[in-house]
Amino acid sequence: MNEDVAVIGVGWAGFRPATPEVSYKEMMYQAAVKAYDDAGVDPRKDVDSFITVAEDFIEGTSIFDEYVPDQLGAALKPVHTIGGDGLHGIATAVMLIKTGQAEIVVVEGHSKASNVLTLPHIVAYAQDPILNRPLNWETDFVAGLEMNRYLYESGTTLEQCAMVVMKNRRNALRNPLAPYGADLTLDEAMGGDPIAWPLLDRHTARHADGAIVMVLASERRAETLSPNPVWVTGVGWCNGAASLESREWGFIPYVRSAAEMAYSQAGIGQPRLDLDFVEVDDVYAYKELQTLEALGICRLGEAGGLTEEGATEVFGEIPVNPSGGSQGMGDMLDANGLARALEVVLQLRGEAGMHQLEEVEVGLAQSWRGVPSTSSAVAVFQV
Amino acid sequence: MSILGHDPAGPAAWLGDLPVTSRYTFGIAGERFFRAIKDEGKLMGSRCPACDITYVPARIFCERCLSELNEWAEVGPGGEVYTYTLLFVDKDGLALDEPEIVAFIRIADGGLVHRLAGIEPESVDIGMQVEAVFKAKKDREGSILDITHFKPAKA
Amino acid sequence: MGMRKVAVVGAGMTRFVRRAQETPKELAWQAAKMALESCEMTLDDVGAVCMGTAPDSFDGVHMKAEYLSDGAGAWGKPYMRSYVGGGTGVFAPIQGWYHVASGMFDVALVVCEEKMSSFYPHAQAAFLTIFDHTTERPLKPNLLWIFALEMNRYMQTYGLSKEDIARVAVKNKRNAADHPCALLGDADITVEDVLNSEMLAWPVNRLDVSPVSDGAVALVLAAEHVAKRVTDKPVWFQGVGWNLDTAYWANRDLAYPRYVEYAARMAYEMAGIKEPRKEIHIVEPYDPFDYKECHHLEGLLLADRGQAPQLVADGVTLRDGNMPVCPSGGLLGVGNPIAAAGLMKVAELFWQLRGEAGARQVPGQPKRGLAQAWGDLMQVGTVVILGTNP
Amino acid sequence: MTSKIKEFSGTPLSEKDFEKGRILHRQDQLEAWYAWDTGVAIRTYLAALQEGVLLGGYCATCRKTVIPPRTVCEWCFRPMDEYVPLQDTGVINTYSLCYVTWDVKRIKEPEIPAVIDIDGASPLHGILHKLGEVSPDQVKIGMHVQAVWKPEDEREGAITDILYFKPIKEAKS
Repeated sequence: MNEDVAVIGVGWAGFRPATPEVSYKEMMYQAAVKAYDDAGVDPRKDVDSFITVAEDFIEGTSIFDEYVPDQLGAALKPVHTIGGDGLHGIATAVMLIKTGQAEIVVVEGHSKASNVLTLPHIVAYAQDPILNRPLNWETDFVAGLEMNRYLYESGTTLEQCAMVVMKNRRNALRNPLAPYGADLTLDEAMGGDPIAWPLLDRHTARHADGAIVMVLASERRAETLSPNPVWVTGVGWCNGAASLESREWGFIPYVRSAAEMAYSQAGIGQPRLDLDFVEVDDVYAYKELQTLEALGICRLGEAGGLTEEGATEVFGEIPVNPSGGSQGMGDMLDANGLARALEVVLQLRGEAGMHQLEEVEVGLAQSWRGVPSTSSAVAVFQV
Repeated sequence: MSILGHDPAGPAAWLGDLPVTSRYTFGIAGERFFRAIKDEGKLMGSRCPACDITYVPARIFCERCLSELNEWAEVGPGGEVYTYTLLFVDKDGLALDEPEIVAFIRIADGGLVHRLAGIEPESVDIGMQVEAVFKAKKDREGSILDITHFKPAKA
Repeated sequence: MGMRKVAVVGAGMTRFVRRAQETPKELAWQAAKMALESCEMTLDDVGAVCMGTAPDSFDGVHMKAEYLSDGAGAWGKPYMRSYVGGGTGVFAPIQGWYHVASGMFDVALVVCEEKMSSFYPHAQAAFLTIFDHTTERPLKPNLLWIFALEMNRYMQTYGLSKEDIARVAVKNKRNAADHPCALLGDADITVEDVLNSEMLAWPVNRLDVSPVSDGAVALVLAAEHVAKRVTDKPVWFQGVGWNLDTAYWANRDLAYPRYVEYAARMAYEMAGIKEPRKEIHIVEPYDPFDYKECHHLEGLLLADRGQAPQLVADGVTLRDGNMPVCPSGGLLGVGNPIAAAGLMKVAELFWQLRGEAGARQVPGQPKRGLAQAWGDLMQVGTVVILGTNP
Repeated sequence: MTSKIKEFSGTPLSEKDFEKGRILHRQDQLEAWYAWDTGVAIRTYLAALQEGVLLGGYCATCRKTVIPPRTVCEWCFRPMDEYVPLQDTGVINTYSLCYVTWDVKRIKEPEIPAVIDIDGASPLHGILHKLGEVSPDQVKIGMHVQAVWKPEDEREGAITDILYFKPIKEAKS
């Protein structure tokens, strides 16, 4: 690799079920101005390139890219959109810096999910228009199919999925950014209505609004600008089968591939030992378990047990989603990866406050783009 | 007035839509696959000899090696319930009258996502054999809905 | 800085048609397969896949890159979609470039696809929603408005006539008559034909506009050590640039695309180009409307402000002129499946610089070419400079 | 390699192929509705429109008055200072005579969209709107125009509270 890359500034705004007092532009600005202050950079002078992650139908605008530059200080600068998760944005920033053509790159992701009135209809438009969409189903059926096969193959139980919900929402109680903190009993976490059985409504994260901006820099600039750079030592991303008809249902090989790519860059041979904590996708509670297995933190079928034993608690052997994850912080759509990464950065800097983990040096963030996609990204951060 | 403040008399939110109306062709493979359903009540797969995979529904390319697939053959109409779910909600977030049994039915190396009927939800098992139930030929129009559902296969 | 060198080693494209039978996935596959076969590579050789495709409204699929991924060859591979509206087709190869130049991958497959006919009854309606949802969309604007407004401002500022500009459409549609994939090639078209075509939105007539189309284009990009192994004639990335102006488009000068200039300057600097008019031998600027070619030549600093139409009139930009512009036939002639059309321009440079453009070949063994695209709310410039020397 | 390739893929269809059922196809429609938060600046802009005022924003660093107002200046990235009521008159920066609606229906009498540089805003700072009470052949770039507002009780805090802009009859001197 040509050049090491670090996160030198982070900023955020929102992280609430709704943010009615600000427009999406104003929310992005709030996050951006905070990130630039944190990094000590002036976007008009110092930043070489800007990246945002967004999807048109979520924004309600065709070519949302248009509306990105102004509130990021990016007008008349190199800006582009990635139709991906925030961690794809991080990976893009890393690549740009490693070319040697850019030294400081900004990544932005946001969610105004509260503004989207018909989200399930929009998500359904991601289904294959010929093979799947005529059946007229709410797209969570894809998660139901996947979850059922995963439980079948791995022996994971519904109770273990409920424990993920309990853990993450309890973690959220100690995270001031998380709006969905709660102290649930097992009965409560097992109760409520099914959406796509075995997937329960309570095992599905609620949405949240928010914006996150990160400033990344080359080694040379990071060392002069930042007292506490967090190094991005590995990034990986991968797609699986696009169609429902040709994918594996119990296992998520694209998460494994994305992780292997990141691990090989970061020199991680034994993820469970080498990583101090992880922040992973948990928009559906079972995904946390399925993902931990795909990340190689444990073998197939072991993640439920680890959760039951408390190994993934903040005080456990390998804390998982100490932030509260999407269950606790809210599903922020394509900003989810940046929300996970934000927690990793704050933890590694020792700035996580009430939920600060002790002696952490290496953390991982992972994201998935939601149903019906098979797109995942992974980033490893280190101090 | 300073731009730190706003005039509360203005609308807090602006309501609008993103109008998209679409017309989709079925494609080179889809045309042939769905004509076989419509005209002959047959399910077709296509095989990649290099990757040793039979795709169902048939497609014209192998997603693993991008080869063109020319070996088409009839598959099914039976398959195995590889996984299933009970869907309780519609796209407006409302409860369905009856939960729908949605299954991925594995056929050759692919399969179809479709509904199961003629069986109680609690009797469905992963691994059970099912078969496609087609509409009457005169009612078929070339659609995934030409299959009304899958039902348990006769032993 | 010891940057990794990146070359284009293969290219493929579908015909550009008004309505394709193929699904978007199938179009992407056809182009990707052809590109790989053109350099005798297989999908196993590909490290990452980059997708360029414009609004989801066209193909009518939310997160359409995810839907397109298998056709593009992304099964089990690192895969991302870049998106800068109409500028996407020239951005996607930039995305491919940084995948390889970063050292992260040795080979990247770049695929651009658009199936505009899926937006039915008419793809143009998709453009209503590019405007600001609160302050502009209630006026029911359409795409023609912004082009017509910009074209009128451009003509007024420099005292240009419609005839001056119609010559661009004539040149490009004539050039396209030699392109085997072209939708609107016409060897016999005249300026009168353009001026007499149906008035859409003054000053824009039907033949001033490129056609709505379906199609896909793909390129194979490789790092130096791979490129030299797979071909005797790699075509090298010499410079890339991109730039996005403010979204407040009614708060800036519409007569001059300074974002194109900034993108061009970024690319020229990287390529070490001091005198672009002398050092660039072929230009493929973005020409969705005929005046845009002129506008962009000026933004690219290849013509003085307001003077690009004179270059056309003088024959400088003909295929055998001193500075051939859109020898492919451009969007006006080959067709405009948005992202695919932009990548077609980069593919044209690849073929031209290798001397493989057949009836379209520019004489004199060109050594360096520039492709540019434009998009969003008259706001994005994307520039790629390719050459025969690394 | 185009010169080496003889056959290109891509299968063209005609509209007749659909009409006559020679080709399988399916239609669908996206149900996508939003309630976009207007936020600080645009909410105030809309409130002002309801009052019959075009509201700008002033950046003291750039000494620029822009419209619509925004909370941050995109050029200096400093917070904007204050709202500034502008005139409801302006100068045509550019215009078109458009014979096609947004959904591609042909119309006989053209719509006349224009960018109108608003009086009181910095040079080349305008808004998109339409022109009215003017015959298409009379419209000129540089023409001075004024907003024609909806009656006060029909305004709702929207850009459409202005019906259109019409030419100002210059007093004969």
